[in-house]
Amino acid sequence: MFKKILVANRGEIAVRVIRACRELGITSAVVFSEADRKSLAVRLADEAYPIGAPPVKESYLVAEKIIEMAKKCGAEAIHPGYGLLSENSAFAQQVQQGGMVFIGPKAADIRILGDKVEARRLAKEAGIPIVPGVEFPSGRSEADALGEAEKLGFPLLIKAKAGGGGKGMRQIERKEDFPSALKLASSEARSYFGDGSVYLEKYLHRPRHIEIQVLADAHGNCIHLGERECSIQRRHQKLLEESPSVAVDASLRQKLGGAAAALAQKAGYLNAGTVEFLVDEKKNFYFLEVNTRLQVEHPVTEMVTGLDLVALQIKIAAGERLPFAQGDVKWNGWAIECRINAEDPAQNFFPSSGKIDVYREPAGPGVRVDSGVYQGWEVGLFYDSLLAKLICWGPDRAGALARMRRALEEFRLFGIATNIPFHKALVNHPRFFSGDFSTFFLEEEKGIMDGSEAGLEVALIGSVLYKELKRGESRLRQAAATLASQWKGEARRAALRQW
Amino acid sequence: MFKKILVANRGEIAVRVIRACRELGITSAVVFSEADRKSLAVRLADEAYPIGAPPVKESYLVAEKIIEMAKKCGAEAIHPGYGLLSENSAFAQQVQQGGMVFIGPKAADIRILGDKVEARRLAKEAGIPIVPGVEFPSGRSEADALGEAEKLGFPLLIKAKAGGGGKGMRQIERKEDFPSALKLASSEARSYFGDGSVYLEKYLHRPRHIEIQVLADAHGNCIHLGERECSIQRRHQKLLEESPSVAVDASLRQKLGGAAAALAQKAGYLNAGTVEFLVDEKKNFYFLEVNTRLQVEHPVTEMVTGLDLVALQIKIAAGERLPFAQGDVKWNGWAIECRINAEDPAQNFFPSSGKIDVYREPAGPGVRVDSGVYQGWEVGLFYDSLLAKLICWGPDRAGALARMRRALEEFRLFGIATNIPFHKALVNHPRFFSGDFSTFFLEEEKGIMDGSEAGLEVALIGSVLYKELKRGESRLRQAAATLASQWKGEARRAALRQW
Amino acid sequence: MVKVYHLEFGGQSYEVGVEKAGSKTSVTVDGKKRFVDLARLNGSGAFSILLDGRSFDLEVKESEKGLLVFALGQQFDLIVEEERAYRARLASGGGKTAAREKEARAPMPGLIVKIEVAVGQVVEPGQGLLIMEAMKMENEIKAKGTGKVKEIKVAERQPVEQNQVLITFE
Amino acid sequence: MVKVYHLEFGGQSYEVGVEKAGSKTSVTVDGKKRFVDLARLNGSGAFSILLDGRSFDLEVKESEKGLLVFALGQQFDLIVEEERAYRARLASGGGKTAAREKEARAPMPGLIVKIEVAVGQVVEPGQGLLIMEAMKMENEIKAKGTGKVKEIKVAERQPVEQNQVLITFE
Repeated sequence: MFKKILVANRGEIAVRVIRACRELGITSAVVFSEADRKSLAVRLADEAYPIGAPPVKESYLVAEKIIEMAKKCGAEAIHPGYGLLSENSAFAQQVQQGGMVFIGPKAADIRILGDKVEARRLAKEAGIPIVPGVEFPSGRSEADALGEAEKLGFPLLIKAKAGGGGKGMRQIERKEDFPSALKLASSEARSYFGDGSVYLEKYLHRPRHIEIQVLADAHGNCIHLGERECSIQRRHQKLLEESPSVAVDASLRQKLGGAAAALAQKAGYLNAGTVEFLVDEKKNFYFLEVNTRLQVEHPVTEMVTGLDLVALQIKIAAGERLPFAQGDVKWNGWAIECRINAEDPAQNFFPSSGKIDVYREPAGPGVRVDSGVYQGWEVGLFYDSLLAKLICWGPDRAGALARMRRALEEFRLFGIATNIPFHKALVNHPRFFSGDFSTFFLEEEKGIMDGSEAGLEVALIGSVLYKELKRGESRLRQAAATLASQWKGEARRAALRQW
Repeated sequence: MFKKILVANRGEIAVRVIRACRELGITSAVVFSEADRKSLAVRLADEAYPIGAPPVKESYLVAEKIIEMAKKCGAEAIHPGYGLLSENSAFAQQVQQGGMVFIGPKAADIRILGDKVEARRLAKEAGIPIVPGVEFPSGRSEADALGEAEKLGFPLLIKAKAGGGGKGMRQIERKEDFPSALKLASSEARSYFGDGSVYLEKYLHRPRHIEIQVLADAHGNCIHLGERECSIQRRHQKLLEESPSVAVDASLRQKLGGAAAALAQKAGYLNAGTVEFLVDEKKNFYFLEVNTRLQVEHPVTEMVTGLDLVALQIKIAAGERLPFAQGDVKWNGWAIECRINAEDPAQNFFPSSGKIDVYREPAGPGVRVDSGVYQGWEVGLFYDSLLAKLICWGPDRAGALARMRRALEEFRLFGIATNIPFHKALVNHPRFFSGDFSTFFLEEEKGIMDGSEAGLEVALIGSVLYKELKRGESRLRQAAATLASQWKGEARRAALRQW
Repeated sequence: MVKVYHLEFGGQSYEVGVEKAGSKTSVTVDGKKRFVDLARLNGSGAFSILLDGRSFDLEVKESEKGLLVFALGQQFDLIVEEERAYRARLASGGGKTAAREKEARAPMPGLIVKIEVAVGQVVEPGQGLLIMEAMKMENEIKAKGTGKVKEIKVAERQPVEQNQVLITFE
Repeated sequence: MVKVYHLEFGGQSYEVGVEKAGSKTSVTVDGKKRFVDLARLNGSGAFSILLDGRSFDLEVKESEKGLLVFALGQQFDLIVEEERAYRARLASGGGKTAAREKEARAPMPGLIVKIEVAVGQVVEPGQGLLIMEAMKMENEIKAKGTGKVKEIKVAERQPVEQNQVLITFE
């Protein structure tokens, strides 16, 4: 087993990896930008090393600096977390060339499966249905593109060929909007991923976003850990995930799990990965893409299987065998995750920033919080807005939701705006509760937060009492000043009397 | 189901009950003493009502005030937590007479099972082996007592007949120490429990303290939820508990569980209770006593069974049937609880007090914290020293311990002394790790914390840097003052030049 | 003696009366009187409040506009005036609301991607004004009320600071 | 230029050198030099410290004796002196350690239950001095060093305050 691992990430996922290392008796070293000197990850890691200025392009995305730091501190392996360099095959390669282990798939797998077109080709070969779509390299004419788009039909999606996580993704409803959207998507793809090629994809009607967690070791063992339901999204960003899914029964689970594991096996995949599917209302499923890394939402799988995915990633990277077979995987109960973001619901969910004045996480039975912040931490605008993940387990979906409702009410996070009020509205929404939703849910339920100003009356009363308190304090100060000047006068008079 | 429950307790257990209420959709009301106005329980409860001055005798032990408040706020039931009024049969009776439900056993059960002699008689009748011992009413002569003691043989224990939780308990090694110990124990018993009667009990050689959780509903269903190992004690106060126990195999579990359930059934017991046993090195077991309430350490049972004991208590009190049978209870993995107390290891574990300046609980996979404090909370000396319970789950004992080690290292609690360093030493102790321990463990391993001053070097360096920082700041202030006076001089000169 | 405060939130007006009698303080909102107990949690502006026994945590911070209050996980930007000051403002022709929306501001630092309105154009509440990129996402800034565009103070591809005025209305 | 501090903890003496060169600060303990970076976490005395990259949290509070430092979950009551002040104290006959144990104090409020020593008696480290009841438990207060009992300032059944002097030694 490794003696030291470098964590090439920040925020809650860096903390998550540090925890796994500590439990395995491995020294954890984290790199940090100037903005993260006092981050929770730096505070909790065994070791922490600076790698540059706050912008990711000057720190967390500079492969050379990270690899140099890893070598310098004697790390034997690098865990990339998610985002940042985690799906960068060149980085994985450089880590290996530097004589260290990249905790994740082989560089070639990242390149091939991370390429939407290649991944679709592999899936097709493995006999997995795919969403109709077509690659569109940068440089081809707009007219060509429009022709392809019309063949697929509207609505459709434009995605960056090399991208992920919803970045550079665009949904087009009507033909007229296509040309300008294509231009924007292509330019975004170029600026984020260095490749302007895009991918046009048919947009299914009210599909669910269901993904399967797979694990593969270097000894030919490849298993799946069931599904995660990730249909609750805004602007293609997942907000709430659960495992299992109300839409997946044992038979569908077996089909999806089998397909995902087959694809991983076919690709000779190593370590943890996620195969994303769209599932339509008739339970037809279509391969979407592969995420060749740990997912943000991995804790829901951990809570229902009792497994530690990060520990397993590390063990697999160290060459160990998976310590169990497919038949040993047992699912128990229901887990739901809410992503707590620094976003202001009152301002169209714009990212918010500032100091967290009060912070107390919910706790107690069935509640897990994976967070990267603490009371006093300054949330800046350099990085993404995820502050913490609140994960609740219950014996069934109703139990998990009851607990989530309780935990959201219990969360104390004052000083900056967050999406906690949104999550409260969501978990209390009857349609969400019934399980009747798709990736269109938040579009269909735009008014989900209407009338959720329960705190207003308390705020009104609180501010009046605050004003009264301040008035009392200033009166007290005034009285003290008057008293002091009276004393002074008295002293002067006393002095005069003396003479 | 109840609409509103009054929580007649404080600290972490009040928070625990509030959480269960909220998950069940029940309004929670908590009572509080003047010292607890800003307690976490008051902050998290739906409603909070004052009941008097800080000393428990003027607030939390005044049954009348609590019952009046419960009626006034419209509570239908009262949860007593543990300690305080939880094992007071008169209180249970008064609650019932007030037209409310006492969430716990019937008043008669509390009286009978809470009486060590009666409980032993019942156990004997149920065919359960008991530790040899004899009742000794207050008033009988010292000579009589010495005679009884010699019959039992030394070492022996003196316990308050009506007491619990180690209070008023004394261990006597030699005959010479007996008379004075008896006097003290009897006087303590009188002052704490209003009855000077004591109980003399044979002290077993290196026994383990193993207890069985039982649950009984009003419909004749009575089951057990397996064992908890509570042998790690200091001055008869439990410090670390686990479930399952390394000393209990499936066969012993069945015997102990069967005995406990049989006793509960025989007593017509209702709600949650715990039957305590001593288990000797040859796996012989002896009935010790019954705790007719929720235990501090109930979370370890919750984590291995996936059940919510407080929710079940409430459901049983509301007349519901247990929603599962003995055969449905499944145990999964291993859970360990460390009691985080405000005690100073450097001062013989004396209770400490003061403001918690920095507080961040460990979190992440497999970690649960049940706490009654927060950053900024002032720990006083009116109540017991339990600040929080740190509970870790793992697939096996080694996994749970690895997680506990990680969580203890991660705990940030600055400002007052705690027993966290003790727990660190304990979970790293080879004999504890091996499972080879008894209730004598901490007596045998007095030097457990020797040499655990890992933080000293950091403290030395930190204080020097702090001094330098202060020096820099004061120099800065001085420079600013000098500058200001220079400016003033300059301004004066400038003014003079003008004229 | 009841002291009255005038508050505004989201264009709505509220009145809260506060009365001290001995050690007891009560507040009146919408004609409903409640006993309150406010306890400061720490040095900062965090409080625990009991309203007729109902328990809430809140934080109050001074803001440019008035007070920024956090309660039940939500954030409220309130204007708080003593009744006297409010009446004085009304009398001096200060308008019924203290801060009518007269401009669109940048909610955070970012880059203006697209301007969707022109000078002189009348906009409706919810209508898109401009698109800005921030935190790697494009977000539309929408009109909060009806108004006629007076001046557009930014250009496409221009970086802007948080709270910078983007568009003014007549 | 290296600046030297003299520290004491638990009767032991330590020396720590600190040196600033440009933006880098280094400390030397037991001849081992390390680069350090101290960052204040919030208004209070909480810090994050990096020692040659190794990360620790700590809190420093001013105490009666010197500094009260929390690190790795432990609490340390330290005496910290600049080398100059330390040498001046030595020269003026202040003794090698700054605070020799000259008395036993109550670690918390409680009730004296039993006094186990007599005036004139010589006690050894770890020897029981008296038993006090606090927090419903009886606790023994033990001698921290060797000493001869000079005065017993309390009686049995007497309630005492935290930090009250119980026994003085010659």
